[in-house]
Amino acid sequence: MSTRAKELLVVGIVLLFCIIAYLGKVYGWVDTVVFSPMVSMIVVGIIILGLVFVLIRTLQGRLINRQVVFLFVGIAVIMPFFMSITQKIRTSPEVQQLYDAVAELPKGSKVLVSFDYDPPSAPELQPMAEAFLYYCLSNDLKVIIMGLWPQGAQQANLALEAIMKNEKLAAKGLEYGKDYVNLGYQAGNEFVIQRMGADFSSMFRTDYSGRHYEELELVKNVKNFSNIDYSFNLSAGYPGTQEWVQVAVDRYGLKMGCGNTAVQAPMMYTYLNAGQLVGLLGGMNGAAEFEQLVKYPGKGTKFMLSQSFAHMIVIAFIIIGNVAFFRSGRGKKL
Amino acid sequence: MRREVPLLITGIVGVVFVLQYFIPHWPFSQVNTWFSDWFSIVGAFAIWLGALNLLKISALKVIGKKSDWGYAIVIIISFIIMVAIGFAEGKEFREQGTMFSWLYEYVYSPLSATMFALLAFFVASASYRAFRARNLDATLLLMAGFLIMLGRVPVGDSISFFLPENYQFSQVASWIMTWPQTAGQRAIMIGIALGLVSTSLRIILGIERAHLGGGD
Amino acid sequence: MEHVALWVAAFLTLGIISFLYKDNPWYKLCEAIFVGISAGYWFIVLFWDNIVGKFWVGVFPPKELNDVGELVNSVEPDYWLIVGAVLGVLMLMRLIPNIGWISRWPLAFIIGCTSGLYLINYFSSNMMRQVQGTIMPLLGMNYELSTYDIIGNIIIVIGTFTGLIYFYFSKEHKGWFGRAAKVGIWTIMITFGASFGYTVMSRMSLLIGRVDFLFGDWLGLIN
Amino acid sequence: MRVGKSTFLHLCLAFSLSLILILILLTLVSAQEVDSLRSSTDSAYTIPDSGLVLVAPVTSLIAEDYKYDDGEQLKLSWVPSIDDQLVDSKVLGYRLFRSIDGGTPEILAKLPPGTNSFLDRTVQRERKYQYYLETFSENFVVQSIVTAAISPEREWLNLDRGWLFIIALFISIAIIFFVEKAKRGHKLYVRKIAGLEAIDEAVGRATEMGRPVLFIPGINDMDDVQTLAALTILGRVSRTIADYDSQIFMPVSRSLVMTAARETIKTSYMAAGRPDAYSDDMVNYVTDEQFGYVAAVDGLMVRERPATVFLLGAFFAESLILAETGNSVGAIQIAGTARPAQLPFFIAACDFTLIGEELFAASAYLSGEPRQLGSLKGQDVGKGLAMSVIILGVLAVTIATAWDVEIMHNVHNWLLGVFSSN
Repeated sequence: MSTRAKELLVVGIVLLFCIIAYLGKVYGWVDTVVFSPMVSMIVVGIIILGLVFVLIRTLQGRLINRQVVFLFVGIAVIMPFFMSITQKIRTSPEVQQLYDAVAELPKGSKVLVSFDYDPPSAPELQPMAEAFLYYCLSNDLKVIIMGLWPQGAQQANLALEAIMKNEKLAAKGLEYGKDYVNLGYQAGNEFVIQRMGADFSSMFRTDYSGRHYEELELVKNVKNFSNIDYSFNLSAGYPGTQEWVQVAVDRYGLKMGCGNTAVQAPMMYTYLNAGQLVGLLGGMNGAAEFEQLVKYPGKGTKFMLSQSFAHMIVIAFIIIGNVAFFRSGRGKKL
Repeated sequence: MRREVPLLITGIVGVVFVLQYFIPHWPFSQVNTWFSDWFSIVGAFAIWLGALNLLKISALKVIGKKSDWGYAIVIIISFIIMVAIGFAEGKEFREQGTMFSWLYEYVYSPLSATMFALLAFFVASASYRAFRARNLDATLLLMAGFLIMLGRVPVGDSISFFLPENYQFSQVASWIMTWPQTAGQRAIMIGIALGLVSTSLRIILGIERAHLGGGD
Repeated sequence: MEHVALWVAAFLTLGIISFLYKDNPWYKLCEAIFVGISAGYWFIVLFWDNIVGKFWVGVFPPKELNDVGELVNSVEPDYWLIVGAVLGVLMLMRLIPNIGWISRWPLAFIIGCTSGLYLINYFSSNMMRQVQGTIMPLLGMNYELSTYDIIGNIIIVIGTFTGLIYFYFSKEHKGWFGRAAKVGIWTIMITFGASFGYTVMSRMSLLIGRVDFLFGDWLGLIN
Repeated sequence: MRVGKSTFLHLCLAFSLSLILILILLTLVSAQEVDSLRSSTDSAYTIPDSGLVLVAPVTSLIAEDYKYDDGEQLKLSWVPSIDDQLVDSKVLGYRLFRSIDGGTPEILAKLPPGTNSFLDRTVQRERKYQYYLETFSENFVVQSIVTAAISPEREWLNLDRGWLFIIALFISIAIIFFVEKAKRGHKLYVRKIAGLEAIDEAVGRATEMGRPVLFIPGINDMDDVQTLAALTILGRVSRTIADYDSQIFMPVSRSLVMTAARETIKTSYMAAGRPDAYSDDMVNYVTDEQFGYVAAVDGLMVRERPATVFLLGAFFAESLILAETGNSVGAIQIAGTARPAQLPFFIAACDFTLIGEELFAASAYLSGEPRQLGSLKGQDVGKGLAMSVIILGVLAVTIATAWDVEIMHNVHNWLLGVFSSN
């Protein structure tokens, strides 16, 4: 059989599997799949055996293909989704700091949440957004949502939709306009923040759905940052936390915490050290820790197992690469 | 004329923009906002050049029947579809339920998110092939990366259970982030600031002029 | 429609992933769609947000009725925005062969603005502030600092100082200077390592997000 | 004067000395300053058996023009009520009232206990403003005096940024000084930068193999200096390419960058005496979307198999995809960016990496022109200054805190003040 035919065969099988699974979902033949602990251990065992095989191959001086590495990563990320292993998550100081800052706000305090990210970064930031909004709303804090990224406001609506399914929140009968508002997206990057320092309503004439600023009970008396008790920024890049710190915190004295993608988080430690930020959630890990603190186990916690596996795989590959490198004599480039 | 005018413009504008930082009085107080507005408007005009260029290259491919010309047709068609829908739907193109937002949500988003997710695979393959403890520099990089990766997932603390609480991986990772990491960031930031000052000055003074078609 | 949407999204997702195996027609198709759709997306977004939303509405604000029933501008028109449009039009002059050189003017303008603006902004936030932040005590006597903080401070001061030495161009890295530069590059490498660790974390999260889509939203195998 | 080895030491020494001198002068002056008087009224009125929680009003309420703005702000300061305590405070907060041009006062803000200042950013120059504060407890309200009418003023110079100006000017002059010096034929020494030494070789390799050179200027627009730096390097690279008669390919993600890059390459080809070999098709716009661009460039790399890849400019997440794909097609890669988060991947996957400042130094270095090299010297003066200040400041604060030396406290505070201009 030619390579071409083999490839087509694989694609065909995958497609068939997908169609069956999809129909299974639609007609309810197949329920969600969960591995028993026994099966989970076997899967882990197989992955480890695979890695040992890779190590041996590499020691023999033959680097495995990129594609094999990719396959390992895929398996390591997919398999944990089916496993039922729980891990102990420990809170890091910067997450605790954020939690404390929010927890000590009196009831009715106004919290400004800026959604500065788009769907590609949602896996990391959406769990944070959900946990944070859940905690605020369930503790009677008033939430004002806005976005400096075009898709931010939509992400906020998705998050609200998700947390409203929670029984505890649903029972509270929260009201839009009174308990929370979504002011929507505003173009202009850091200049938006700057003008908000003088007047919110000049930047947000209407909310997301077109209601006038003055008609919204929650914000009609909110003039500028001095009426905001705490602010939380979910950021995936520019404009984001850095701009908020430089303008809102440094110039207008806003008290602020942030949730960042893990890539951005290292830079934020400089601000955290200097006291410009009160609290930081970095990446999926930060989301999971915060979910634990506010007792809202969501996707962050769920994804953490895959995250652990993925990190172990990367570490394993670094070790394998290096063991081989040292065995083969340092000078030779593998 | 063709050469001197641009140089002059760059120089004068550059100096004005430096000075605005020190002059709170109008009009200098506005310069910053103006520039951001102007820049976004110029960018919006300039994308016409880009789009025409994209269409031209793709069309040439199709006409010349160069390799992969079929895909060039796909580019042209999908571009035209997106633009036509965007114009037809008017200012409210972003709202939920429009065709534009459907395309955004189910075509654009998955493509961009998946492309982004490919990085996970590339990270692993780079780890396997490229991250070697060749010398002390590389070893330090690896060690720091290791500790952070272990310290930021629950598994890290499980592995280091035998160490005292304050020396487990999650704490070590926090320590690295707070101190040595900050030092390195600072040195890089200060260096970048100086490099930027010098590059900007060269441009403002007209020493650097290749990008203006000046030449010497 | 729901079904179509999920299958389209899944088809495109798998198409991009197939690049990991090798370059193939499926990927090429997705790539072409992506390039076309995204170029169109930005074209539209820039048009409505910047040309219409910023420029047109800024110069010709919508009219509204005032208290005495006259039509007035809802906000003051901002005529300065016209400068931006003029620059934009000059930029488009490139399309006309003989006067294409005129587009160098707006280009020169933008380059001048960028240089001037960032020269001073970066100088203030990246140089002045960071130097200030590095001035910290190295001894704990008479001061409420723990040994932990003192060690941290020492690391920051030495790291920053030697890091700067590494970037010094006027002197060869030899002797004591070379050794200091070595310490500098070590600090920088640790910084990179930390960045690397965090980036791995971030990227894996993104992949996890896609897997969640494929197996959860699409195929419904996980909850 | 020979510029070289000893310059660095001399500069450090000179700066430290001059700084210390200024400091001593300054200390003498500042020691005279007295703490501002904190006037306070006597305790709260007491009306026996009323059940009211009585509180004293705030005192010394002053409204003044906020210094160094365009006449948009007024600054209010006051001494909080003496009943405003950290623990068991009777004061629940303050209400700030403002009247415009003598009109009826309206509430402007509600402030928490412990506040002692407020910045009113909603004022206009043509109007006059008066303020007063209400201190309130659970069931009692007391008013402060009303301030004199005041209008905001605009200033021409921001004196708070004086030091920033002086230091920036100093470094700029240093840069210009060395540029001029170099122009007059003084030889300047600049250490080798590995990545840049390799550029000629890398282009040469592409020529030998008959494969193109790929140049990626990052994904930011012309409003990022990193992109400008990348284009200046492009100027030198394309000159070499023109000389070697090699091929260059440059997909970009911004229309403005496309325009500027075409100008740049055209100039280089003209300078090399080969304007006929230039074509606009060398530079192509793809799409503004980050990953759409990456998808296209990735495809291009795999299909065209460039021998040499330059990744210079502002890079984000795409850095690794590009560098890994380039690596997989066996290209020599020279990368550089000022974004720390992306540098580890460039270091891992590329042959040469320009770290941060080196990217900005590259075009000057490559040009080999003495006056361009002069600007690098100027940069070093800046670094010398930063290092001197760090040493001086750290010494001062350490001595000050360890042995409580008064003068060192002053030195420390002064340095913090100088470098905090914002």
